[in-house]
Amino acid sequence: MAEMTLVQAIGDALRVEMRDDPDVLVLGEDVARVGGVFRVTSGLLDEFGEDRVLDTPLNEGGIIGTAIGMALYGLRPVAEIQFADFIYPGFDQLVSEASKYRYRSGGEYHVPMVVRAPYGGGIKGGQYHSQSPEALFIHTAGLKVVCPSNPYDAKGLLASAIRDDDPVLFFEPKRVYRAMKMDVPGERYTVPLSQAKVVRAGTDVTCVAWGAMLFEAAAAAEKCAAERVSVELIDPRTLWPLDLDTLLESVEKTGRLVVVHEAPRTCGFGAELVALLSERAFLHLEAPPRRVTGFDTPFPYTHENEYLPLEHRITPALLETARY
Amino acid sequence: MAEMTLVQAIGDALRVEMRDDPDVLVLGEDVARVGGVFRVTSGLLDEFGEDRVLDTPLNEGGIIGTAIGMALYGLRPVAEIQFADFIYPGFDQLVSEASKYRYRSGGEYHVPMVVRAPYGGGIKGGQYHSQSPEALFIHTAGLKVVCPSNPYDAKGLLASAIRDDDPVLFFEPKRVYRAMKMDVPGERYTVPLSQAKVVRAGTDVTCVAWGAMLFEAAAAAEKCAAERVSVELIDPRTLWPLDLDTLLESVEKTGRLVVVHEAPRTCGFGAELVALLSERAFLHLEAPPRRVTGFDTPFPYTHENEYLPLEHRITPALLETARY
Amino acid sequence: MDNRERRTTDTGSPPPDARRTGGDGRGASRAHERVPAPPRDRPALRVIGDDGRPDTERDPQLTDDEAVTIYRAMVRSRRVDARLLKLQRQGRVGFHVGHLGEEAAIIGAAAALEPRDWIVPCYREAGAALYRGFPLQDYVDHMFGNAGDFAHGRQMPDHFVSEPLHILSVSAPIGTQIPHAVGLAMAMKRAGRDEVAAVYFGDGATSSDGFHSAMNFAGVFKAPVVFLCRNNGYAISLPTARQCAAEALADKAVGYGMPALCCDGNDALAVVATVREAAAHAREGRGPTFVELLTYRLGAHSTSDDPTRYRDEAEVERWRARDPVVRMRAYLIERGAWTERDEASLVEAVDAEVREAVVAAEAKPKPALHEMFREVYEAQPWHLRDQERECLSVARTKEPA
Amino acid sequence: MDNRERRTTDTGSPPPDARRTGGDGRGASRAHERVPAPPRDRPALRVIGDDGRPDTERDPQLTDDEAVTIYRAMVRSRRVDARLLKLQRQGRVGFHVGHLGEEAAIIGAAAALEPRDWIVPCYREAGAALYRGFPLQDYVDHMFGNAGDFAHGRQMPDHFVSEPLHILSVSAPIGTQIPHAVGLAMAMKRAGRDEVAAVYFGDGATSSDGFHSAMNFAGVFKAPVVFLCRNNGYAISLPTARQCAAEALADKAVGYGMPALCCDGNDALAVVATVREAAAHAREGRGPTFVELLTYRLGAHSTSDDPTRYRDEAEVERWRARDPVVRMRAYLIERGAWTERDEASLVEAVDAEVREAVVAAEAKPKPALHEMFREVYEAQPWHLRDQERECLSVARTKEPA
Ligand SMILES: Cc1ncc(C[n+]2csc(CCOP(=O)(O)OP(=O)(O)O)c2C)c(N)n1
Ligand SMILES: Cc1ncc(C[n+]2csc(CCOP(=O)(O)OP(=O)(O)O)c2C)c(N)n1
Ligand SMILES: [Mg+2]
Ligand SMILES: [Mg+2]
Repeated sequence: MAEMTLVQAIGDALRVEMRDDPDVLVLGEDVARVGGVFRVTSGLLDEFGEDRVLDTPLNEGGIIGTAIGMALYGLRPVAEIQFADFIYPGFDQLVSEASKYRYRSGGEYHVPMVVRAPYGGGIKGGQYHSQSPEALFIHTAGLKVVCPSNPYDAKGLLASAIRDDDPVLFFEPKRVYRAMKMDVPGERYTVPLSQAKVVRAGTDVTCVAWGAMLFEAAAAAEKCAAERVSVELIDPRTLWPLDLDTLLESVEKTGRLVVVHEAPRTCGFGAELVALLSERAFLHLEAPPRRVTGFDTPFPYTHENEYLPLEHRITPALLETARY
Repeated sequence: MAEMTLVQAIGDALRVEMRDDPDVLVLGEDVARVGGVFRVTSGLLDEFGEDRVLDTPLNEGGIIGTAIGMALYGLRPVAEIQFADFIYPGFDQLVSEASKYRYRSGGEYHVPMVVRAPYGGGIKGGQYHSQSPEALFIHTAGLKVVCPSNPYDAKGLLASAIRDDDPVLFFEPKRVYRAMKMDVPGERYTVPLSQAKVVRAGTDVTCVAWGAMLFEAAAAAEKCAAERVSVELIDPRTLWPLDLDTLLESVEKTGRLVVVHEAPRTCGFGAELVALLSERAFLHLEAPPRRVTGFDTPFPYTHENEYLPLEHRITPALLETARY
Repeated sequence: MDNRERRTTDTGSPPPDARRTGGDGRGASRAHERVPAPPRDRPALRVIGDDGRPDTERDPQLTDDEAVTIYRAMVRSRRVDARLLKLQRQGRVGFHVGHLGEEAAIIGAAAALEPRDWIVPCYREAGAALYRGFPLQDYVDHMFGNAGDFAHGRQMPDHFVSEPLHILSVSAPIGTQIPHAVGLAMAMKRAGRDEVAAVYFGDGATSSDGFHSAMNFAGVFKAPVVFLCRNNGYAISLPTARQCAAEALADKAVGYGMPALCCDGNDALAVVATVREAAAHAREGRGPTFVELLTYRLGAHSTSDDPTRYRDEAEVERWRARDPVVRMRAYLIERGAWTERDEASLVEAVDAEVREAVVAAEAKPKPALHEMFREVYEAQPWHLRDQERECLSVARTKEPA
Repeated sequence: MDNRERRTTDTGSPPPDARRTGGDGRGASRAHERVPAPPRDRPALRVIGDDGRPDTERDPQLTDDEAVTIYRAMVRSRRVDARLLKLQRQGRVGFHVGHLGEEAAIIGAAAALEPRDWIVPCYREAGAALYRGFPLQDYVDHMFGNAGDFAHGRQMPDHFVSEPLHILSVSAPIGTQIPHAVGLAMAMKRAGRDEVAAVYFGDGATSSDGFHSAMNFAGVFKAPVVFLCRNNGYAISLPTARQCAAEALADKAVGYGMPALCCDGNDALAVVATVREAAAHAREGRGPTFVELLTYRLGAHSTSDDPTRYRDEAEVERWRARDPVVRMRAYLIERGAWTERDEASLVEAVDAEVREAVVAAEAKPKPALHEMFREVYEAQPWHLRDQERECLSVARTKEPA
């Protein structure tokens, strides 16, 4: 056990998986010599050498495309995209290639690849260093999407993602990167994919949040408790394929749903959650489902904290929903 | 007035807009000499010359990126992407550049550009000639997304899109390209953006469908009528920004909602419609909202007609929802 | 503007050169390895003369058996192609991408590789797969998208794959496969295996993003890749000269720090010699090579295309006179390794084989409907289980019991 | 492998050349226009010698006034830069991209253009905007993201724009701006206007998709573009030699059928001469030019970077000795157009100007919150109206009445 930040826990997951499996390697812009712009891959070059920790030229399609080729050959590449906002040059490779390879080849090939990317707001990064593009990949059949909220889960989920035989997008909430420390085992362990976690049990309203917003939702739940509203807070951890049962069970109990995410509201993953639960828990719902999200604008610089769905926006939504 | 197919009506819209406004031009792969692989731009090269009808090299990012540059200079480029499935190499230009240019430049620049693309199933095109990526662009703030279902609307909507000062994605249902003829005025006219159309009035259940699926939904509505279930069928025509009022009014009346689309279900535009109407018409809803959609798999070749949400899948969904 | 007259003024200190100073010294040494001059200065390699006699100096020295095997594969692929075009016109097959006129480029390149090497195809290289041993029945089943199709009818015709033969899966987007070859090659290099990855693509694909990133990564990582650019004159309707303003596509190699080779792509021996040279270069650890195969698409782009809209019959005629199959036959006959009788029995055998495969394919049912919901992921998640059930419950196509 | 010895066997008919036959003849004629040899064969242009004296033959013959204007802009931009770095360290500005050492490349290129020409910047060219007349107060307001910011605090610092000055908007994704310049240039050409589009980007950006498509489109459409590649040795931590295996980035031009020019990017006169030549070429209707400006980033990549992790102080020292500002000053003094007194009063004036701008910027409030919801589209749709109301109703930052 050691106290680790999210950055350290993710780096540790890479280290222990690379030690255990020589087929695991890391590639991306600035990941080797400087250990990535957030230092997640710091120290890996020294331990594993240039063969397994590769600084690449500046082309995300090239990073993801060559990683696909490596995966097809049997390696388990972990590609870093410097910011989720810069994943779009690699979009074609993810959506046209990685996601469809197993299916279209009748299972002859598969792509055991992880694409890591810091995402979301919190560092005053403006339009191009703050985006949350998870919905785009959830909409793409054949991809898995993981989003840890804390160091322990991050290490275990990344280990599962690396060992998974399908392409996994691993979005890291950069607002949490150094915001907290947590006890994390030094050895290898996994947190299974597609298992949500009930972070706080409650009875009046179900709140679903992930990544950095989980902590804002938790703070809101705390405020609600002071107002005698009991919030059940769920972290899906893997966004897709979703652990729907855990969410369904909760909403059947509380009859109320509030989803929180940083991405723009329209066609965000919140829409899917509201749709799934409206369809499947219709008779249990006692209040309109609510979404507390980023707005349908590009991500702004100065007013970042007004754009983000922080506690001050979540609390009233929870209270109003609970009291509806 | 002349009888026109969808292909002809879109070509006609381009022709009349280009005659009227010398700043309108067309570019894309194979659009000039052969008039596009679906012949939509047929005849334009002869009338307007190489300066305004440009065959480009094979790079969608280049097509959209240079179109953005032209638009910034004051032209009104209409770019053709040969199939919507091939828009991904241009995704970065659409999502990072076109959509954010007005906002980030404080309104100093804007991008009056249209990107046309045939989309959806119907020609046994398999995984890469059948996709319906509208949700990806609806999720991106700053883009408009239009999807005509018939020749008359197509001509008028394309005229509006070309004259609009924002970037518009114009998705053309290739399954309808030559499937029907319709009287279309020869002169210029517009169908306004963001106005839905009630295609069939009804009282028991609201059905929202667009593009080629509108006709399947209409067939289903007809079958339902035989079973004394009255379907109100709405074609949003512009998917985003949506004419929510028309949908809301209908659902408040019928209390029931079925959304039909070809795209995969998860995080499709259907999720957004269900979410919007669940949030805003909660007290009116008398049955769980339903989605009849493409499945969460890549688009298959042989079983295309089982993948698509055709009449035989829509009818039972409408009946069950109406009788819930 | 003439740049060549430019000179640095001689004022003492050396001109600044960011290439040499930036970094760790590794880059510095690499910057001194001179790449060959761009191939603009060199004509394309030809081996078989118009009289069927080879240039002895450039002859790849194939055995009779090797040469005949290549020729047989060329004829076979041509007849399969012709038959599929007919089936498509009859509405029995949905779509086909022909390769008439490109047999030497496609099969010659495959023949220059070792079986352990990997082939990364685009959609026009069924001939290469058949050459490698892809069973004709499997290919024809795939063309029909029937229950025998390896991919359960999930892909359009001509999107083959073969893991046992080290052939990656074809997809339609142009250029996306090129970086995969580089990834394979980087993995081979790391594993220290004596393998090469060869990737096919067209002239149009040189404009794609995949081409740019793949060429650049291959150069930087010295990956053992052979880039096989089938320059067949057109990308659908766009002639190569409007695809790119460079004098030759092979000129692109220099910008990525790799050598280029250029050959007559209608001359099977020239293709073999050239691709062998490139593969040997890769195997020696000297990195990638860009190979431009100058050929011509005699037929339509695909069964959806009408080439009379964008090119003259006269041009096609000129190229028909350079038919790669005719040329290879003349060579073999001149060499004494082939006779008219051999030809007749080959044609008969291939036609019979194709006929049988088509009969068998047409007798097979559609793939099971549930296959539509499988292999999206390794294990089927709940939502696909649900959707499979939903689909089967309303399906008009009934599942076999 | 040596490709240069390759010869076509002389067997009669000409070697097939798909480039010449494909198409409508237009391409054919273009294929004969020879592009200049790649710049590998030519050293980079230098004008100012170490003694401050210009190579008279290559001297762009600036008037005293022109030369002094450029120098003043270089000094001004350097001092603004230094002040912003300090403000960032003090936590008063959120972020800054410095340009220490690249002033000659950035400002020299801007000075070689006409005011009617368009500039398409990346994030490191604030100096070019200031040179063109972008008001310092506007720039500083933008750096603070305050109510005076043209973009209402919507973008990170250093993402300027100026429509009146024909400067496009900066965005962070690398290379995406490059095709915009080509689109502008195609539009200019169509309009028959005597304008040029000049686009700045770094060495790293040559690997981007935007670079590849833009270079290719520019070549094919003969667009009046000047590609300004500031090769400053690094893309964050990656040295140029690992970004690309080509011997020189300028080698890339040949693959797109366009000429390249290469110059000492720390020599303002060489930059002016080179970019003028490229711009003249474009204005004469002869199409695009790729210009490689060899320079060096003396500071960190941005305020988020620590360059000691990836490069030696010794290397930086070597480049510090080639400081472009010092060099230009030596030249002006040698020319008799500048004195130490001029220098002192310039520094004093600039510092005062910056000080005032910062004081004014810090006095301004944040942009109005409702600006977050405006200008996403031309007219505000219902959902943004709703969201604006929702946001204002719970905002901690209260809107001014
Ligand atoms: C990204 C993308 N854009 C457009 C297309 C449509 N398309 C299919 S083949 C083709 C031309 C390809 O030409 P080339 O690379 O020369 O190969 P060839 O067909 O001549 O063998 C085009 C434009 C596509 N498949 N993918
Ligand atoms: C598509 C994309 N990927 C990654 C980044 C992160 N990033 C910002 S600047 C930079 C390096 C750019 O280097 P270069 O083009 O040489 O310009 P310089 O900063 O040296 O002026 C990188 C990788 C980005 N902005 N965009
Ligand atoms: Mg071609
Ligand atoms: Mg740089």
